[in-house]
Amino acid sequence: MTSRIGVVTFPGTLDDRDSLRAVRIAGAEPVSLWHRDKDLKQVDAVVLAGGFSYGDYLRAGAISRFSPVMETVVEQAKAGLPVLGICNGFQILTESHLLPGAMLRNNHLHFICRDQKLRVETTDTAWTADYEAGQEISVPLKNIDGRYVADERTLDELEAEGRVAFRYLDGNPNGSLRDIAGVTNAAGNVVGLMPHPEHAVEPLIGTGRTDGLGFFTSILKKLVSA
Amino acid sequence: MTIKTLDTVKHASGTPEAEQPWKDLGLKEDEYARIREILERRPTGAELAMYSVMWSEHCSYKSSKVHLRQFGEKAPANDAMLVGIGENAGVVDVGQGYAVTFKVESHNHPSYIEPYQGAATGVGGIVRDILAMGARPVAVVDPLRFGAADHPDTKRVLPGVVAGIGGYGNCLGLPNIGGEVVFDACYQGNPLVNAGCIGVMKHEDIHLAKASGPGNKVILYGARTGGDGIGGVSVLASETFESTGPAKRPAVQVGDPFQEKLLIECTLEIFREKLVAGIQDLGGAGLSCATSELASAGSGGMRVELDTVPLRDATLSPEEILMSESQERMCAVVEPDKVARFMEICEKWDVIATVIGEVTEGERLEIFWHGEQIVDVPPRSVAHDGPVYHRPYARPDWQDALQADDANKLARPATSAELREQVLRLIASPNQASKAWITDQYDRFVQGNTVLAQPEDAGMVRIDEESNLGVAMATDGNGRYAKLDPYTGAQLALAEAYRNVAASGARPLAISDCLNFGSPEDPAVMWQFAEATRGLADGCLQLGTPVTGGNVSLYNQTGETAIHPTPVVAVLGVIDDVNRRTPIAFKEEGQLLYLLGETREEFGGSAWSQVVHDHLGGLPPAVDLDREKLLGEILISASRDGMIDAAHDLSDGGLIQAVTESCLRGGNGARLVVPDGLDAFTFLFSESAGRAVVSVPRSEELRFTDMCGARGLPVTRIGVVDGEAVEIQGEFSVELAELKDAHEGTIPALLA
Amino acid sequence: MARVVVDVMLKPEILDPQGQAVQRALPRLGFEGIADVRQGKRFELEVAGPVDDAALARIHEMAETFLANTVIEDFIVKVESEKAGSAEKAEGPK
Amino acid sequence: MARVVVDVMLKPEILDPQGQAVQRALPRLGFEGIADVRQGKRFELEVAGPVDDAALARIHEMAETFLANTVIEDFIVKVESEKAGSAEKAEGPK
Ligand SMILES: Nc1ncnc2c1ncn2[C@@H]1O[C@H](COP(=O)(O)OP(=O)(O)O)[C@@H](O)[C@H]1O
Ligand SMILES: [Mg+2]
Repeated sequence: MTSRIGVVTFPGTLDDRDSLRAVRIAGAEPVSLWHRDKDLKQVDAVVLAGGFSYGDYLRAGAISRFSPVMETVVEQAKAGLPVLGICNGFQILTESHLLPGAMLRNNHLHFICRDQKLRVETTDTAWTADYEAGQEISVPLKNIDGRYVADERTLDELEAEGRVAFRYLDGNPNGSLRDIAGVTNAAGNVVGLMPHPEHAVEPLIGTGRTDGLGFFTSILKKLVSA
Repeated sequence: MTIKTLDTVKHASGTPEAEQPWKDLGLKEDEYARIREILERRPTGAELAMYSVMWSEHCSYKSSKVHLRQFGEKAPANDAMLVGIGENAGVVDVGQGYAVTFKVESHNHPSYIEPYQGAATGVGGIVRDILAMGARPVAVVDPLRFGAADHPDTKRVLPGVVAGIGGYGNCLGLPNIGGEVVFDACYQGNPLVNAGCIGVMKHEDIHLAKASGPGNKVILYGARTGGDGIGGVSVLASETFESTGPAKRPAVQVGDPFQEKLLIECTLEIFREKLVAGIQDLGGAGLSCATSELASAGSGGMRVELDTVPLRDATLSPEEILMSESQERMCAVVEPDKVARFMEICEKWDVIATVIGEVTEGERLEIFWHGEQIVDVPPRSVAHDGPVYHRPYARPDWQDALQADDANKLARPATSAELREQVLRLIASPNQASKAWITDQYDRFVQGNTVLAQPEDAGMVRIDEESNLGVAMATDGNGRYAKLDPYTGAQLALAEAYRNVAASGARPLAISDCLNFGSPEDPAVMWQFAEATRGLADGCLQLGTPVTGGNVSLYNQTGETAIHPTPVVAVLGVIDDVNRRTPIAFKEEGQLLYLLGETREEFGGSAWSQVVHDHLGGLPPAVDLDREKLLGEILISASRDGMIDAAHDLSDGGLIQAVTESCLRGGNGARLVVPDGLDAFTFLFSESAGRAVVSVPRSEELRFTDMCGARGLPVTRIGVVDGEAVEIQGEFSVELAELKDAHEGTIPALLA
Repeated sequence: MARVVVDVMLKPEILDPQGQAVQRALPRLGFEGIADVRQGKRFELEVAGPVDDAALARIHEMAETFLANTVIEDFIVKVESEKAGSAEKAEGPK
Repeated sequence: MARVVVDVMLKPEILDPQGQAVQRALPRLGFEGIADVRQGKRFELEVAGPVDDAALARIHEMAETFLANTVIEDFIVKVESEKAGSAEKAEGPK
């Protein structure tokens, strides 16, 4: 039986179709999930896709956090369900306190869209096992609230526990502390990052690279071997 | 507080002599008389409001109509046209059962007053137009014009406009795949903010704006109606009656892209379930426009209970509700038994929907307010029978002198060192410099179908994941050329956009345009307009690319001074397999560079004449549309058959501009040789039309040059992709790093 | 150093999507009884010199020409005492 | 109906690029003497019922869990009298 990976659509989610496509290209079965449903349709993993849920009007992710679907996601994530938050999804995960820190307006105050080089700092998560530790990848970055902040103690803790999952290379695009592009929870099942791996899964589209496919093949392998 | 007397139809019939503020609403005396004649009585306040806004220049095209007719009259026979001018947007067949709708519109004036919101709502408006045709919006483009790059006000306007376009488009999830940024002092007090959108649907999903089927319900859905964007109608509210609402209604609206995103998803779901008989977006003139257009395109009768309209501000008068340009609203005509399902879908997407009326047997548009009739008009008379002006036009007396001031006689660089210096100055000038600082604020990846985007010649998106069918679009316009000769200038805009699309490997199919001009009351401006439309219509006929729709923006001026005539043309192309797209990057070292087309001494209106001499005079480059067509065919065949790996069209800035961009994009240098019969200066800077530079693998050289020879297209080998510098043999060499600094440093330095 | 606060709010007749989003979310979060929410900006300016009428006039001008766009926004200039939280009734986070 | 205002500001130790951008622009526009600028959010809540301690406690909770993210922001809850502009010294636009 193929693994089922759910992608949540909130009002204002934009990259849900892209994430579903990435799941499909990786060989898993994509399942659409709706913000008003508590039911996760028995998926094996969940992707919180990018976009501007609720317009990001209060703070990115602040309103979506309180949706019915998130009640279940939070509960099950704590019990080990693999969850990947991309961009707005990452913001929702920090607002839900599944991941530490918070996201603020980019230090240059502009939306920025570019091909971004990253280093995969840990392969010890459900979503990065297919990469090599220290591997450099390029995936699109596109956001206006992408500046990762947390207090010094939290940052030190993340570093010490190897929970900084991705770091920006070749210039920090938004003022994120310690060049952090993404983090993981202690168990490694919940991962969030600002750049968009789901936009880098086909050779012709976007930047023309497929460096993001590893996220989806990682989870697939993990689920199949589980 | 005075109790407001409702100006009902009955009241109006009984008080024929009542004074009415038609003048303050922008109507002319004969127009007001005409309304009285149509109604055989004086209009009510609500009717007057509707007529005044629908008969305005913006909605009725009264000055431009007689010229725009040529687009229909001279339309080339074209099988691809499914829906032509007159609907919200035209629709073309792109094969495999798909249809594409696209259009460009202007939001110039609001963007000067409130750059962020003005530009944002411009994007919102054009996207709803596309949506109303039944299509899923798949990409946006934004041709922009600003005042001088170093003028302090440009620092206010440009960042706001760019943030607004990004803020709205990014939040909707529409990739921005192209546009323009041009600086010129003539746009100082009147920037041009044009926005275009492309939508895709299956043939059977095309929807039209018409209200037919008596008994069908009229449903208003989306945002609540507020007091924004009412403009002239505040006059009505305050002068005819004792106003009870806020005294002044703002002319600028705030956009809510989140609401629009919900509206898109909700509407697409409604289309999927085939729940609407007719649909119309609410844009300029709000409900007045939507109800009168829907009714007149259908069987004619419609009854609306205006007090059912959900309001944001309870103090709004019926006139104001009719006029409000509140954003993010749509109006649908739905069969009674489908209303419940329609409402369910709206509820699912948190979209407010209200039945406000129904289609009737009659031929009148009737609007009621708390049970009393305040509008009773033939809808056609509001929507279509507005005034038509034959405005006087005359070739301006300064035109001859301008054309006689020949740019070809300007002092040219005397030494290689001077030539080199001018090359660097040109590619670093604000108009020729990289616009990445701007375009990096736009999401070009969202939806996961973007094949090409800035800084490529054309934007391209895949529309079918199985077959790899794709569409491409480029927008172009050169106000300097058009000022020198509006007829030729319009054709050059068309030719350039056509060439850009062909250079990307796509086949140009049809066009949309946005015609930005000064005041139509100035005969010189009207002449520019007449010439430009004539040029464009003739050009489209010759190229076989019909005009599917567009937009006219007049009164673009600072005080008495009009902007350069600025016709902006958007060409849509189709490509059967996006794998065959041609990028601009010189990626492969050792490949041969060929120049296609002929290079003449043509410097009138050129970037070189502006940057080096601050000069505008002479004649623009000559146009040869048959040549453009041939060039296009060669570029498309070469891409399809794998004969070229890169292509870049030549336009403003000439060859050196194109080569610089292709080298920087590919990270490779080039060694160029000045061809026999040309001097280095003309080779590098001339802006002769009908040209492109291509990068050819050595294995394909013979096949490619044979094809050009056989078809009669001049082709000249000009060099090779090589090294870390752009070298002009016998003249000079510039390291890529130095080119990059010059090209990419300018805009951030001015604006960041 | 004195603190001057400039509050910038959208004019009442202008759509406030941010305030609306907050208001719509409140009942879902279990907060009832809030009839309307408007969201605006608050600027806290630390003024180096004395906050006399001349200084206030300048700040007023700054608010009018720069901090707010009076086509769509209203603003208010307030002088706060040295310590923040001078409002009638204030509760800060613990 | 009573108005309760919630002011939300970034914590002092968090970089505020928006405030900084304003501050940097001021001298260019000819406004001198502003030593620091911080930009935050202002929420105006129209409360339907009485603003008693229970209501304020609820609004405080709302601010803490929703209007502000206390990882990065501080907030203050203020009751404004019926009319706005109750601050010590206020100037509105003409
Ligand atoms: N405002 C804009 N929005 C999006 N793309 C833009 C904008 N301005 C310029 N571009 C893109 O930058 C590239 C270079 O623009 P331009 O020099 O005008 O192209 P060309 O000369 O080929 O018409 C093109 O890909 C164009 O689409
Ligand atoms: Mg071009």
